[in-house]
Amino acid sequence: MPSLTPAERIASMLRIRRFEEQCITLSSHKRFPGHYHVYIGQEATAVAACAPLLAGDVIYTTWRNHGHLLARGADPGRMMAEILGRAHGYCGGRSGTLHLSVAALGIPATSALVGGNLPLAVGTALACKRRGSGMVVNFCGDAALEEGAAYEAMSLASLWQVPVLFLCENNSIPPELRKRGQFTSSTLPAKRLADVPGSLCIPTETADGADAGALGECLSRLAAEVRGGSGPRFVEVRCTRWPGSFPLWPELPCGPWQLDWAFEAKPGREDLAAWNEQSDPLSLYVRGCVAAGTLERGALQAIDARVREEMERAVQFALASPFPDASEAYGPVFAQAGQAR
Amino acid sequence: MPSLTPAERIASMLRIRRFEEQCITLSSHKRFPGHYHVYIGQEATAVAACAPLLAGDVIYTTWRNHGHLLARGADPGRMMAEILGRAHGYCGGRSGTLHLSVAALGIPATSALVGGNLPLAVGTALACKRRGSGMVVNFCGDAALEEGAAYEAMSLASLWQVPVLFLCENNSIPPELRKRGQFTSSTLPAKRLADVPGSLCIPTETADGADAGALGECLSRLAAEVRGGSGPRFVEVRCTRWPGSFPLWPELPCGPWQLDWAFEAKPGREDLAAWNEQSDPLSLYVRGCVAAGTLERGALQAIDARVREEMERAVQFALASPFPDASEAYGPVFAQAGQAR
Amino acid sequence: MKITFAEGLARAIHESLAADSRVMMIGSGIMGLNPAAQKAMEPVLNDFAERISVAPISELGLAGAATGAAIGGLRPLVDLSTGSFIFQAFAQVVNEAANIHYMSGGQTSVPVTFYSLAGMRGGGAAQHSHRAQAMLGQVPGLQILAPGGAEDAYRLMKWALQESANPTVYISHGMLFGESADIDPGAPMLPVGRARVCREGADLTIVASSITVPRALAAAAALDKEHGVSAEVVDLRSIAPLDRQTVLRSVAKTGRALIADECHRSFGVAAEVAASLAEEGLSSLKAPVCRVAVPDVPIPYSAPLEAELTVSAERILAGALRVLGR
Amino acid sequence: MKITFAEGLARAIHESLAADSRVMMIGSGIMGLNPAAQKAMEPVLNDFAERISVAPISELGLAGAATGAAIGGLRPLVDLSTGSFIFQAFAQVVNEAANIHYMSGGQTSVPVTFYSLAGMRGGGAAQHSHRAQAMLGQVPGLQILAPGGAEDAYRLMKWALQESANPTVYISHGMLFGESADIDPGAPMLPVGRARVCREGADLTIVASSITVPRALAAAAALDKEHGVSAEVVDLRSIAPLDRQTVLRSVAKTGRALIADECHRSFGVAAEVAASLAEEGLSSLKAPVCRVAVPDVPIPYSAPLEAELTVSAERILAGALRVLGR
Ligand SMILES: Cc1ncc(C[n+]2csc(CCOP(=O)(O)OP(=O)(O)O)c2C)c(N)n1
Ligand SMILES: Cc1ncc(C[n+]2csc(CCOP(=O)(O)OP(=O)(O)O)c2C)c(N)n1
Ligand SMILES: [Mg+2]
Ligand SMILES: [Mg+2]
Repeated sequence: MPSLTPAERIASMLRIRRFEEQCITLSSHKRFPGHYHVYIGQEATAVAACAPLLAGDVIYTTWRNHGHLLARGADPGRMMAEILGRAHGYCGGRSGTLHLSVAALGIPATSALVGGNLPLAVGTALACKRRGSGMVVNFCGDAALEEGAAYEAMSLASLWQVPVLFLCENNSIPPELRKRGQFTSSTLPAKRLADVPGSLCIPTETADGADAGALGECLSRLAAEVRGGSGPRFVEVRCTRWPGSFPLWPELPCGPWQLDWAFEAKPGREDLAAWNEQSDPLSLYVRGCVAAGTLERGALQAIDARVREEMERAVQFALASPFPDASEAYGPVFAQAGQAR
Repeated sequence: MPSLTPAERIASMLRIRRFEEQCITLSSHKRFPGHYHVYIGQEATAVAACAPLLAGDVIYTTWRNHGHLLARGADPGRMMAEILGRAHGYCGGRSGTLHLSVAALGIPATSALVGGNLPLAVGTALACKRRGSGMVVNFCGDAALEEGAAYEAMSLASLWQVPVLFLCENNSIPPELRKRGQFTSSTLPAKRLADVPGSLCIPTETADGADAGALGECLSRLAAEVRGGSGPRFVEVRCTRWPGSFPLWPELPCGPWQLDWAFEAKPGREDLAAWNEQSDPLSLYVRGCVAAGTLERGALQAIDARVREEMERAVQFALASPFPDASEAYGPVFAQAGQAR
Repeated sequence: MKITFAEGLARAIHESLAADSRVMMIGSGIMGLNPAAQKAMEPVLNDFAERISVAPISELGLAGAATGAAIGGLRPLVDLSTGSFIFQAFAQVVNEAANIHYMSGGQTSVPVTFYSLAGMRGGGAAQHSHRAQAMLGQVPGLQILAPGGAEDAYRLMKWALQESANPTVYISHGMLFGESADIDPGAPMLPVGRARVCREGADLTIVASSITVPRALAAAAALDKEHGVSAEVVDLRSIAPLDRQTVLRSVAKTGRALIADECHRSFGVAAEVAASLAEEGLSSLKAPVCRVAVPDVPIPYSAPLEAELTVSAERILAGALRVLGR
Repeated sequence: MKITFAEGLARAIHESLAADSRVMMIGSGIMGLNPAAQKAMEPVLNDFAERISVAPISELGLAGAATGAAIGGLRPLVDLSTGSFIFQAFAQVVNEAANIHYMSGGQTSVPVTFYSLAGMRGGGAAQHSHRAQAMLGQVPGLQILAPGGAEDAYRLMKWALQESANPTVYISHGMLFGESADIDPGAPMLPVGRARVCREGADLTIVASSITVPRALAAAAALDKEHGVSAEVVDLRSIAPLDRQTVLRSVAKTGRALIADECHRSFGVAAEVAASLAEEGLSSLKAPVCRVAVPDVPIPYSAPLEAELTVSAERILAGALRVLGR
């Protein structure tokens, strides 16, 4: 099974962070319409979840998909073009941020409905089981477990014993921090989210979304179990929500993330500083690597420079891409017979 | 809290059994169209569940509702008229067996959709909570827990802490006895059905549907807890399915139930004999009462005679009721403003 | 070869399972509670048991899983049982399956077939009698098949399972199971999306689909015999695509149109056909269009009440006479 | 008093909560993601916090619970959020709430209001842009309100919460929140089920509802100014009941009809209106009816693509000229 070096893990997390920062900047300049959701603070999860995947494996994600796509190898330029509604976006501008998909990378369809992707994932896992190869990772948020769709899907997965890993990213805002008008966060009356799939005889785990290294181990192990044919698994990854995502439209409270924040410097806002100190998987992992002597700050700076440059190029590519011709709106509604695999 | 004497309990169970036998007979004479479901073998549950209810309490039931309605005090004549689609049926022939309801008795709306009634029950319980009086009992079958509707409803009940008792009658046919083309029975991949509500922090119990006395105690206690304001409860009542309900259209394999079957006599078909011996709440309770000296066979015969006569009169009433005029089909689709409570 | 609607269905499923290893089933209650029709399914259940996934009562999950299985390379037929239960599955059928091809910019196709045993069936009452085809017609991306006889039961199911590349709702009807037809399995099928003129006529056009097809034919026969009226009967066969051209051509010839439809009257299939005539066929119309549909009332249980709302041959005939001004 | 659509909504809710202790809310995201509109809801949230039940993301459960609460004697307003999410709740809205009064033979009434923030909203894409009013029109037992301006936003919500005795789907529209009107709260309301002639005209009738009302009015103004055409605009106000009489009367006067509708073209609200004209207004029609509706395509994300499918004032105007043969 492929395994990531610390430098690779950091680069992969950093690519997500820098991509999302670009998104926020573009949005603040009103370069695209509609609501959107960033993945800052959850990077370790996408990276750890996608690392053990092979060609032919499938992932399903949600409205908060940018990190998952990047970790799976999607091109940030084509992603950003899609987010901007441009012709060179992966879906020709039809999906935008909400439904970003890249079939060639095993990301065939992205649902922006809470709980909507779990049934799809179970079905694709059934196809994997019948074919005898491949597995599915289904990313969902904590609210998914409030939907009957998720419950029915987990029940089917357990009944059919299909190879799917349900990965629930619990980024819930603790009740004391919730503001009126915010999306409600986890209002499921369960002690642990995992108790629900547990009641359906799906083996469950809980993992710390701030610990990139441990997550890597945990999700690789779970993927191997699922791939091995022992049925579905459920893991709740607990993340602490990034303060910049508290407002309805995400903000960069203190500008882009700075490498120095992993060390002696502090972001200049208290909530962000506390989050950076205790909960940011990126800062924590970087700090750990340097402390352990695995990587030097100079090497990290080089990685960051490369990533920043990549993301700036992605933005340029996206902005240079034309809007699709209006006639593109009319299709493709139906696939031609024979076009299906 | 009202409590039933053994004679009352037996009479109440027997009324249900004799009513259903009449149904089967009428159906075998093609006196009504469509599919229907009888409650034979589950009588103890309805009786025990309805005994502690007060005026103003509400029950929601399903396609298998006859027993619940009778236990709650519905008139068998008007019920049978409804089943036969007659004008004097409780719903004027509009509901038939599937949606039988009697608002005046707190049975406002009967859903024939698996899991469909749980959300309604939770909402009515919310109304009870806001009003500060009343409680709701929701009857469902084992398949309900396969529906997302049931899951969402239980989650809401737990979140809102409303006074509802979820009563799940598990009459599932064991896998080895299932025949092709039968309704599938409980295919939920849970060790106990109650594990699902348990995962949502609803206190749960499991009870034996064949033990009328113990059920009476159990359901009275649960109703008191719910009424006391300590939130929802879930109880799985395990019944062994009556052999006459195995075919798609119910049958009376050895004719109507006989009082003697509670004692020395045996029904002349092996499966029915075994069921009568081990699982029939009526035969078992009757036998127990006589063994304990609480009741004599003569008294039982008198009860049975009264009940039979009541049900014969109900059938006569129903058959004498005219079909509704065709014009009745057109309403009432909408209530008039002001008509709502 | 003479087959019934039920046999056509079962045969199409059997042949498709045999022809393509990607075809599979989720649930298998295709014939509802009809024992005679269930018999027709026995070869499928005997020969392909391992190609049928067991289905709990979880319509939403099953519809989504079937969609996901199609994405994963299978060609599933998922039994959504009684037509009314498609509402449990609506979010997945309407807002996942139907949108995926478009949302993905054509990257992903979803050859899934949703089987829906729809319609007024006698005693089904308000919650078990739905016909959702018109509602589904508001969903771009869905193909909606509504066979009105045994030949299409067979051919449209085969097409859905073996040829279609898109999500398809197959609207079956329990009251059609016994309808039979003589078919030549080797003959080519009238393409999907083409309506069938199943009876030629000169005086008015009766547009029908699903259960109203045999009833329209019966009405046409009676019109001929009892009233000397020559009615043309057009069977839509599919609700999406909807073959407006064949309807318009027929009405251009006859000058009069009646639409017999088992949907509720308002916003039903008949509404769309009538609207198309108001837009594109106005100059052909010698008389107002007439919809013979189910009144806007939930379906009652009692037999005489249900009969009152039923689109029967008699009501079609009476409507036709009205259109003709008689 | 001049109020916006959003203020009208919030005011109606506030007044209803104050007027009747049975009125309550399940969820409160009435204004979606619009911060300005959200401000209008603050009095409700401040004054009636204890009358609002917290709502998890469980549309099906919430819709059913609201229905059950109505059965239990309350008058709930349940927030089903973005219009597309009503599909999650469909089984309860369509097959429970709508049927209960009829199935029970009139024993039980269900005064519940389902709030649905429907429509193409700019960047909502395929899964967040639905307008389900035509689909819901196939459901006898539902009242479907579709206000097209601030006055009706206010009055129809008040009616639903305080007077209606039946399940009501209130179709709101995020693109209308800023529309304003001068209203006299004391004046009597045009009865529910009556369409409003919001502009009189002689040359053609434009039938509109919800978001197409202001656009139809804009088109009518431009028709007048730029083309000397006098267009009458009819705002349907409710989809069920549907006021066919007002439409027919208007078309009897103008002889020409265009229906501007944000549903998909096939099987949409426009189809039902056009069908009614084909049945009952044929002799009035001097030209084919014209539907200006959203093409049968899922809603794309990209702004120019979404614009291409939008029922804009310009498209309504162009349609009107076509109907007039210009
Ligand atoms: C069926 C449905 N209901 C409601 C919504 C609106 N909605 C979009 S994101 C969101 C919050 C979801 O929370 P969670 O699952 O925890 O994911 P997160 O965004 O926190 O990652 C909601 C309610 C939706 N998209 N789909
Ligand atoms: C939503 C829905 N799906 C399917 C059905 C068809 N159906 C009617 S009864 C039944 C079996 C239900 O089993 P269970 O809940 O155990 O109740 P029982 O009849 O055994 O008492 C099914 C599947 C239905 N009525 N509603
Ligand atoms: Mg979350
Ligand atoms: Mg059962």
